[in-house]
Amino acid sequence: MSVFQTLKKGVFENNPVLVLLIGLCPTLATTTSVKNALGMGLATLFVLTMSNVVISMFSRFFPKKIRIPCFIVVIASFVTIVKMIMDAYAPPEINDALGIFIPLIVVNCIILGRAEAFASKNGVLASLFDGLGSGLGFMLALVVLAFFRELLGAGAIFDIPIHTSLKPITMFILAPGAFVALGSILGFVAWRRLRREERECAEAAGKYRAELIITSKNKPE
Amino acid sequence: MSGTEAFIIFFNVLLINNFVLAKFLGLCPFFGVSKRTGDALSMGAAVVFVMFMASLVTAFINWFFLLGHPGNLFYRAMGGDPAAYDMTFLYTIVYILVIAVLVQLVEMALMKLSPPIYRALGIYLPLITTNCAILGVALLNNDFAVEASGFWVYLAKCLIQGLGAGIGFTIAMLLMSGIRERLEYIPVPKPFRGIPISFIVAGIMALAFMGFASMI
Amino acid sequence: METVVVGVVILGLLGLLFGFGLAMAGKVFAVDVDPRVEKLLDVLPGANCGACGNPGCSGFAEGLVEGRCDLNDCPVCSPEARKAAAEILGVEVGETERRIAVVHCRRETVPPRFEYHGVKDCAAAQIVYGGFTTCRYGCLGLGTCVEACPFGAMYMGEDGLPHIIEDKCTGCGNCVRACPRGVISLAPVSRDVHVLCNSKHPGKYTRDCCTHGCIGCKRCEKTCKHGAITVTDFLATIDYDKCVNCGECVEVCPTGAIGDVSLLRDRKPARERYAATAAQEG
Amino acid sequence: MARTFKGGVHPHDYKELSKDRPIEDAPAPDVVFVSLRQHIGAPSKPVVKPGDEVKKGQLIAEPGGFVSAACHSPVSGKVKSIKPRPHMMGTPVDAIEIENDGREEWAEECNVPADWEKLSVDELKKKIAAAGIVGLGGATFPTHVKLSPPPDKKIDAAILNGVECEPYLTADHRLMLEQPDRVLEGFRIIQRILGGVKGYIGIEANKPDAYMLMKEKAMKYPDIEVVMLPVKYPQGAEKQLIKAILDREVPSGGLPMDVGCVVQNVGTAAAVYDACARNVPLIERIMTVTGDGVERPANYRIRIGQMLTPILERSGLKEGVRKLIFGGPMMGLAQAGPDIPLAKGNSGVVAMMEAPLFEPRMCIRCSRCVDHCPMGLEPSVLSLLSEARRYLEMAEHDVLDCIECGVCTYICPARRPIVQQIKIGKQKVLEARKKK
Repeated sequence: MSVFQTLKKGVFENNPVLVLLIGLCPTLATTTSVKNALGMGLATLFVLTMSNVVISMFSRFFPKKIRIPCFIVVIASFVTIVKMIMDAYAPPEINDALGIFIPLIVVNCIILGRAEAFASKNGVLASLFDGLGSGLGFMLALVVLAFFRELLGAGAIFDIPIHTSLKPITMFILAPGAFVALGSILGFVAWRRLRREERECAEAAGKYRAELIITSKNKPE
Repeated sequence: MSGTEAFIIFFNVLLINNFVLAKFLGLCPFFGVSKRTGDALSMGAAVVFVMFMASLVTAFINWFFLLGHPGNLFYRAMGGDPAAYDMTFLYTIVYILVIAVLVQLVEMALMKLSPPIYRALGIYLPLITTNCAILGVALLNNDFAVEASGFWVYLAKCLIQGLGAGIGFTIAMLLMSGIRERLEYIPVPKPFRGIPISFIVAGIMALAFMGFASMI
Repeated sequence: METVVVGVVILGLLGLLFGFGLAMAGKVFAVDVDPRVEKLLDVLPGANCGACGNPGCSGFAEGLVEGRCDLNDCPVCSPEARKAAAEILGVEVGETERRIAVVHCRRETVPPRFEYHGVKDCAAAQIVYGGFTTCRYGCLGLGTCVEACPFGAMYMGEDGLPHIIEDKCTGCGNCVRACPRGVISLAPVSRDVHVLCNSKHPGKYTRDCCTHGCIGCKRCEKTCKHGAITVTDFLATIDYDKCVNCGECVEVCPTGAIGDVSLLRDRKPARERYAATAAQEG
Repeated sequence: MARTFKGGVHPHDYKELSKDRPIEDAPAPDVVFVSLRQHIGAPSKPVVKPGDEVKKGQLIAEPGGFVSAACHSPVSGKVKSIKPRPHMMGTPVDAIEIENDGREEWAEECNVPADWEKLSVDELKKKIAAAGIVGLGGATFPTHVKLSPPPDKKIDAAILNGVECEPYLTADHRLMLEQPDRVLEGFRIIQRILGGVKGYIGIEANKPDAYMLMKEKAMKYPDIEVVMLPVKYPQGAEKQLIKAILDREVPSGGLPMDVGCVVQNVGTAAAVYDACARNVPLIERIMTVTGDGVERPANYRIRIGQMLTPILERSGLKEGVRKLIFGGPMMGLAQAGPDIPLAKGNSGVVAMMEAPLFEPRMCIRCSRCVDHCPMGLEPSVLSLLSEARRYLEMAEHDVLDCIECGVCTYICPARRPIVQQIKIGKQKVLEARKKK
């Protein structure tokens, strides 16, 4: 499978949040604003890609029985690196907003999932792109969710308030809104998949013509 | 550490800032295992146990090894300025190792002692390791270290928070599994069947849990 | 400098302590789980569709290891996965061809015996007075099979019959079990000739029901050179292992109950293909 | 002492159509089709061959097992054929076709009066079994099996069911009015068989004339008590009748004999009397032909196996009848056509001019069905489970205890076909249990 395809697959078919439904904790927590979502997305992307690469490099050395703890050590070290970078360079308000969720990247099911399912069995380059793909997919999902939550909840896009007569529904910034928003997005994704299936069935129905069945009474040409 | 303070910590984590519905921790197993009440209960029990043990062990490690304060064993052994021994940047890696080991222990014990529960949890037992709630509780326990007067007060607070969080998680799991069992035979619109409707139901539950906000 | 030393000491100590602890625990809680079960789980599709009759793939893996189940029970398994699983189990698996669902009915041509206004479900209609269709073995057309298909491989055509999308159908058999009248059965993909009728009524009754029903005249049974067709209580059934797609029975069937669906599957008619291969060998 | 059961509904009973019509003989049939599956249990086995000559009341089919019933020829004549014939349950069933020679010649030991009081209990039971008597209330359970409960079950009460709560039907009412002695004597035979237990006769308040007559006739028998019951459907169901009269509740999955009593229909009692006192097998029964689809509703004494069409013509079947129901509108079976041979279980035929159709909608959880279900089940949950095809989970909600009385479908504001959904569930649960 070409490298580009792994990338595309990670973002669309196997989008970790929207399709595989893993890594939900940070998704809901950090999508109060698009800026936070981007911060979280980038951090996770970095950790995911780097840990995929390192794990795929050393996967032969990890004994089969305790491969999970080894993966976790690799991931945890990258997370610690990211935490330090964020503490040092990232703008303070993003750091406070993401707060506890940066260290929680290590337990983000996506990273361990990709490491277990892909990185430990494939080459370095493939793992790199798989990490990139999943990471981008994750970030895309985060940004989409954050966009809606911020728009509805805080009446702003990327912190630029929109002056409308409508009062923002603050629920979307708070916890219940996160669940409902993601639930609706998942519903939309499922609706699109069902519509594609229906179109396929309709197309197959269109192709089906009963008189094509050859019997003793109905001989072709 | 008066009784009311203990109650406040416990109640805060149990209902007000419920780990699942307010802090968004531990959502993967929350949505994954809450299909049947039986599984939800056994998952909840396993999480309560692992959280309690995790709080216990991380409290010891944090107080005696990581924090740069007089209680630090290295400071006691090697002297010098206690602040120099501040290893708090190791939180993530040390805590996750502790949790991984604990879960491995629980997995082995369950496989040996009661295979049915082990089979019921199935894939979700290793998933406890990556369960954000457990690492979350360990990290949140660190805040107690700052103003704790002594180690035993700190330990008590950590254990209460660990227990409260675990039970809060189980409550949310049970409520959710009760509703999801009924959702199975309600004609929900097709695209929303399964996980999407569970999210919306969780959203409504979170709305309800927000009612506890001003209790304390 | 101390921070590095202390850091290494802490992690080293913890690593040692936990490593040792886990090793000890490993002994105390030693449980001999057959390692092949995990290996099988990686290979099996993991759809947990229950077609093999076990609670999900883990149940199936245990069944395989204990010899209770057979690898062919899992229809959803791709051939490579089946070969890999066979190696793990160290058992030889016959090359079974992919099987898909076939609907053995082309809707009766007479109006139903009564208007049915009950629950829109074939099993429900079957309970009310034996079903509203005149032919008691024909398709009721209420779509229970389409509902039962977990892979979305079936849809209800305008002619009121379920149609199968060949590439999506995995042959899991849910539709076969869902149909209260057994109108659907599984057949290998390569076979194009099928008996498109399920009626066990005596010939005269079938003639009154629909123009293309099988009246059990046994002509196909006589002409089939490979003994693939047997007629039991007025209904011809094809044994797909013996059938070679020669298409002779299609010619000889007086009511046109046996049909060749090659054109639907974008293939040349079965007779031509068979004649061509026969010419080559001959 | 007006006692009743929990739940139930009050449908308009439309009995006034045929309540005052005296029982009249149905037109003598020229051909009869005696079905081999007219009862609960194994189908009966024919003992005659096509071409045999039979007399009226002669045994033509013996019971096919312990829980089965014998069949007798309602006419004298020649056996023409034994072939599958239409049946009210839908799939055709073997029936013995007998051509009536019109001589109405009784078989030798038939129609000979006998004093039943001299016979022992076993002899009485043997006579009932030989006469092929089954429950005529509609359940058609073989009576001799019901009257011989296993020794460990102590029976201390017998109940005669004269309630007839199904709308439209008036057969039992007319039977009690015109032949009270036959009913009463039959009931005394049943009491004697069950060991001289106390007897109760339950009659609904909408039949005061029958109640007064039976009460007066039962004066001379101290151990028989006639009980007036408030009008409510389904008061006539076995378990509800026991609850109302004896205030005992049959356990889930249990039978009336588990609470020490046996319930019999008034028609069955009359048939028991014929068998023991007149040596006449079950070849006739009372049946109501009513509904707005017939000009002259009436109560007929029909012969078992007679075709329905001539009877409908005699009662003036109107053009454009939309629905024909065997039994009453609540528990009856809608039929696809009139040309069906009548059987022991037919207590009535209702012809309706219009059959309103409703498009079932979502369950709105109003729980009316739960309030009115006489068995205390949750029809709304069962209906939703059945709609979602989760049939095996219905067993946990006691679907097998449902008596299919039709109250939930009648009361449901969303017009959901709950009884049919429950029937599917029952079938699937029983199939799964058989497989296990």
